[in-house]
Amino acid sequence: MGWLDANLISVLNGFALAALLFLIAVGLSLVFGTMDVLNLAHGSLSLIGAYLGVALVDEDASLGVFVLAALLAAAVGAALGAALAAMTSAINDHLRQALLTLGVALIAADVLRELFGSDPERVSAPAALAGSVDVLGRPYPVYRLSVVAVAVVIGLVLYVVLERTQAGAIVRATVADRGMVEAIGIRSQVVLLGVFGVGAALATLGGLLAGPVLGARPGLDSTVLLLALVVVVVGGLGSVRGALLGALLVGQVQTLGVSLLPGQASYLLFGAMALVLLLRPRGLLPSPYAHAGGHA
Amino acid sequence: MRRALAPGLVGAVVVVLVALPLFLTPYPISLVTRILAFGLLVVSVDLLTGVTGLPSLGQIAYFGVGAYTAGMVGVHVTDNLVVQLAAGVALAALFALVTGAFVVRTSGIVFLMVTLAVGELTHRLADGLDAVGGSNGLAGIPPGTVLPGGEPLLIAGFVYWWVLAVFLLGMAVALVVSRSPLGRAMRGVREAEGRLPALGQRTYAVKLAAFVVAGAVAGAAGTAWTAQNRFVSPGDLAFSVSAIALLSVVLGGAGTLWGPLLGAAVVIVVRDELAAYVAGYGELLLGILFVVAVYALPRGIAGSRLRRVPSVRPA
Amino acid sequence: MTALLEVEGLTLRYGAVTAVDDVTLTVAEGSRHALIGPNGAGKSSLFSVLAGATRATAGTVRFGGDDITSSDEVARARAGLVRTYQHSSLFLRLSVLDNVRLAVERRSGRPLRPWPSPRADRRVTAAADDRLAQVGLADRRREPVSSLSHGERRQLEVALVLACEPRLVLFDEPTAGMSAAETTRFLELVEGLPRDITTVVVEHDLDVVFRLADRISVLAAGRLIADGSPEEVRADPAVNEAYLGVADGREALFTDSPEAGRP
Amino acid sequence: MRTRRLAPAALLSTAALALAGCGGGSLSEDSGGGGDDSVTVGLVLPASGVYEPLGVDMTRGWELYLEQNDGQLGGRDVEVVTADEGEGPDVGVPATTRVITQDQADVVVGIVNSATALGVKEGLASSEVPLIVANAGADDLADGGEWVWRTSFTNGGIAASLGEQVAEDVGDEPVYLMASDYAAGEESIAGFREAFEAAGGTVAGESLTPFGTTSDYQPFLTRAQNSDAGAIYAFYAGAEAVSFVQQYREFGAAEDLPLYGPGFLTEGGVLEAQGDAAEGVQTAMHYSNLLDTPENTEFVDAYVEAYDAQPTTYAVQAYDAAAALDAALEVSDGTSGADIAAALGEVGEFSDSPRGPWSFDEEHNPEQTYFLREVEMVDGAPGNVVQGELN
Repeated sequence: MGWLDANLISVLNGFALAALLFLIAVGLSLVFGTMDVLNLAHGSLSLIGAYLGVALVDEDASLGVFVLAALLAAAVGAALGAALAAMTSAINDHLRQALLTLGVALIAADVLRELFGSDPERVSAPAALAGSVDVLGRPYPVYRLSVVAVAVVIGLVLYVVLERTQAGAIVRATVADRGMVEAIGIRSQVVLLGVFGVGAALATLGGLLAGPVLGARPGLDSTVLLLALVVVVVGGLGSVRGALLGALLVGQVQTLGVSLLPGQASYLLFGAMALVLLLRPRGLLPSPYAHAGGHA
Repeated sequence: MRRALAPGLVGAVVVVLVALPLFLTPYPISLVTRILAFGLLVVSVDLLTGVTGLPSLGQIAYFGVGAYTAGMVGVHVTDNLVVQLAAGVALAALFALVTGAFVVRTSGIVFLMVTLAVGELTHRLADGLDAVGGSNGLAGIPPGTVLPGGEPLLIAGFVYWWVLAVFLLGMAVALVVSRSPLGRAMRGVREAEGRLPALGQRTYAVKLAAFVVAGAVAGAAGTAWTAQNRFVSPGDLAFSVSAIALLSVVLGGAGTLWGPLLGAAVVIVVRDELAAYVAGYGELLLGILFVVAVYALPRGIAGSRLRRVPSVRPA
Repeated sequence: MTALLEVEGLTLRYGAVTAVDDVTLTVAEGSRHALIGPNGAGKSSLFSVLAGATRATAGTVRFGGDDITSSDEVARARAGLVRTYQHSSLFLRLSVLDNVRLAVERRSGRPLRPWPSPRADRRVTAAADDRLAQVGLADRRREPVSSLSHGERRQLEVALVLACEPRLVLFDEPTAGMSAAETTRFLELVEGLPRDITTVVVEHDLDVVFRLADRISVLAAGRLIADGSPEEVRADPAVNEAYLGVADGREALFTDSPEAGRP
Repeated sequence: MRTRRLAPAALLSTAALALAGCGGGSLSEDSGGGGDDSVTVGLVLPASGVYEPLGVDMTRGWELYLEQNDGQLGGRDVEVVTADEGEGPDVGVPATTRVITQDQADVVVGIVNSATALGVKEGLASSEVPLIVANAGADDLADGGEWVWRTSFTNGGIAASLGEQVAEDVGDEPVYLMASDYAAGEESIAGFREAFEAAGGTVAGESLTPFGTTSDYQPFLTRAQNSDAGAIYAFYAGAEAVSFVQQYREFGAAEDLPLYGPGFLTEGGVLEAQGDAAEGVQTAMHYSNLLDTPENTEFVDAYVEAYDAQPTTYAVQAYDAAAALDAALEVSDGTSGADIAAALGEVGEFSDSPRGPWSFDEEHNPEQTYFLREVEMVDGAPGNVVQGELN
């Protein structure tokens, strides 16, 4: 069997992982870019999404039920995002934001453990997308292929909204210079609330969509948070394209990289991140609008 | 500005600390021992984060090098704690020099993430290296002695005194450095990194020097940890420990050295002691503590006598 | 009089934009030199290249006879070519005294010594206090910089620069944002500098320029269009035209807004 | 300013005074309890972190035994002090230190994590407090030393029990080995490999998969599929086991590579979460709640009645730890740690354990029967149906 045949499935799977990582991480990146808030409760938002999947989607759920659950997850995420925006709005210092949002994350973790128990839970894919199809002569889960499609659609929508609409222009301007946007009479608080809401909604939605792949369990929140941080920092904070590139890179490192260098698997992720950051401290594709992302 | 704590007060605190084993039973004394070792790690994080303005999630790596070195020296070479301390500090400082040469080229969030990577890679290395016990940790470390051929320290109070000595030494180094020209330059980096070159000062040198000093202090903390537990495991190097250490700094009041120390004490007492009364909810308590602290203690436990400076963004 | 700073054929391009175009000029030792020009003339770019913050695309810079074209900011500062900042860039949460001590230590102490030394520290403190007295901030020495007024911060900038024992100081729009009283005090301060310190001022306020300078270089569209004594420059028709494009230039020269001039 | 500067001293001295209320001092040898006729047991089990589900099961097993024996062990009153073992030694070691110094426990029972168990081993020995390990499986944890006894298993032991069976099942085909990349995984692979190769089996390849990132096993499953293996042997537990078995099914490995492994792969809550994805997985374990013996039926009934849940192997290990302590205290001269440790050496066989008869071997590990179990749907839910004995 040729190298390509042997590894193509890993490459494909890398895209599926990248799709999930992108959905979860892009909100973290936008919130940092616009609000200058490093939200360490971002992973908890995703875990809440996953547990919503546990509660709402059972084994033979129809696609409709799954979509409804996804919409509900997004709505819950938006509400939680707004709450987080309100909590962090008065706090400018990154370290105190970290203290606050990590505190929230610790509380959320224990609340979720009370509600759903500490056993790992499986989130079912909708019946229509369960099972596998043959890709290159090997079975591949249909659900993972659908996740890629969903991520592409959401990514395109985000891109169009940010680059081609008035609202997007305001968000971009806020990334570049918050003071200036206020000066021209736009209440940046509203923009920030909106961005935090959307970012959090994407995180919960991503969490729910990731459910059938990653499951739902205590501790998944910090795993996801770390991965999302790696994705956005590698990609470049505050940029949608950066988050996408970061997700693609991390996805491939975790599948193709692991498959090529199995002995070094444990070191690949952080090794890759350290390397990228030492060569390009602002990430691979820093936001063209963002101020220097370096300050704490 | 930051005036020295009154010498009399420092003296009184030291006397109380030295006298503790006379009236505390073994368990509380082991708790204070743990607070001192962890506190010294937190002080090293504060040297970078609070004093130099470089938020670090990686001091656990140098703590780990110190802890594992002390353990390996204990198992294979000598049970002498002074030798273990010297070896641990030397290797930790060396490791800090080698890694710092790359790491200190960054700052801000990127520094945070690069140090996180260093910490995690060290953690995984400890987990994978069978020579240091792998994921089961390094066990079988003999009780240490202070003088060559002396009695091994088995009793909690004596172990405490050794850890206290290491702690006071580390704390003295941190205080001395923070009051030296280097300390002033470190605060200069924190306040306006871009301004120093115009004064003819390379910030790289300042940051690297700070990084090595902080690494050495973290290494000392690691040897103290090993002296107490006589066991090191990769779990001691986990990301969560780094995060808690960094947040102890914020909780205590970054840049003050003694504030973060109190932060560390509060965190350990809340997570390990109060949590014993509500088993399994230690992290919940910690979370509540963090959230409340952000609003109730906007400048950390240490407070701050400075007027709040409006944060100025670099243009 | 000998030349301290010699700029030859200096050019700075950003892609297709030429910010500084083949500038050649000389700053004499001990002179009070000013660099002026209308909006977008390239003053800030030239300043940035001279300070070593930006690398020139072409040309050479010599300082005290040495080629410093490829020296960075740190090396230039150590050689005695020191700049101020347009927006105060000070160590806000450090005391006024500590700000100056940072500079003194770099110059005459051991800036990375990791332990205090009472004798050396006393010497550094005394030198720093001298600088503070020189700029009139002696009574604020214990205050954090964040509690100083705008004008006081500019005074402190000067103290910092002096502590570097410069041979040449580059002032970047030093009076921008100052009240009239603050400007007056500041001008007295600069005028009081010893003559062995050469100064180059980039400034919008022409009243300031004509009061301070004994020699003026005028930039327009990146090129040097005039270079001479204040009288010569004032009379130069090319300068008036460059500033205005109309007959009477003086009005516009005075109403220039300080902010708009930056690229 | 004055008051603020005093804050640290004030805090410290208050703390010191408060703690001083405990009296004593810590400059003398501490012999640890043992004075009276009642026994203090330090029960150290995870109440937080990834091992919490095991902690819940084990606490139940322990409490059930005590309840069935009126709160007495060996005819003596038992005081149980609990401590949260947490996820790793960073929490577990200090927790254990507390129960032996502060609470003066005469014996420590529990410990899920091997690193934690190894971390407390020395301290317990120097305090002369015996440790009854009710889960941690590190091979050399119990080595016949005076103070460590184990009622659970060794990683290598369980793995080895499968060797001959798998060799027989696969015939000429080799087996691909996979395990989580930490000590237990390595021990498990080593134990299996030795027994399997001794029985004539060959190994196609081996992958140690990293911890705690995405739990994505596709690259490794693909390697196994691309090899010439006829079966997979895998060591996973907890959430990793859930993801692994699910992906084993999704990526089609289940179609032609039968899956074998130690029973943690399909135990308790893990099996519930895996659902029908686990069907057909064959595991080795020293217990199954579906074991058809009178002792087990009685135990399961009592357990279900008390907790409305099926017992797991973890619960039985803790139940048997209580039984072992019961038997030891029955023959013990006193209640000091040394007395209990000596008595543990004289307890003989436990004939009415839910897992079947077992006894301590000379290394103080359980000498017990391992069962081959296969996941089948029983009354609509997956269960570990016992296929036979391994040995």
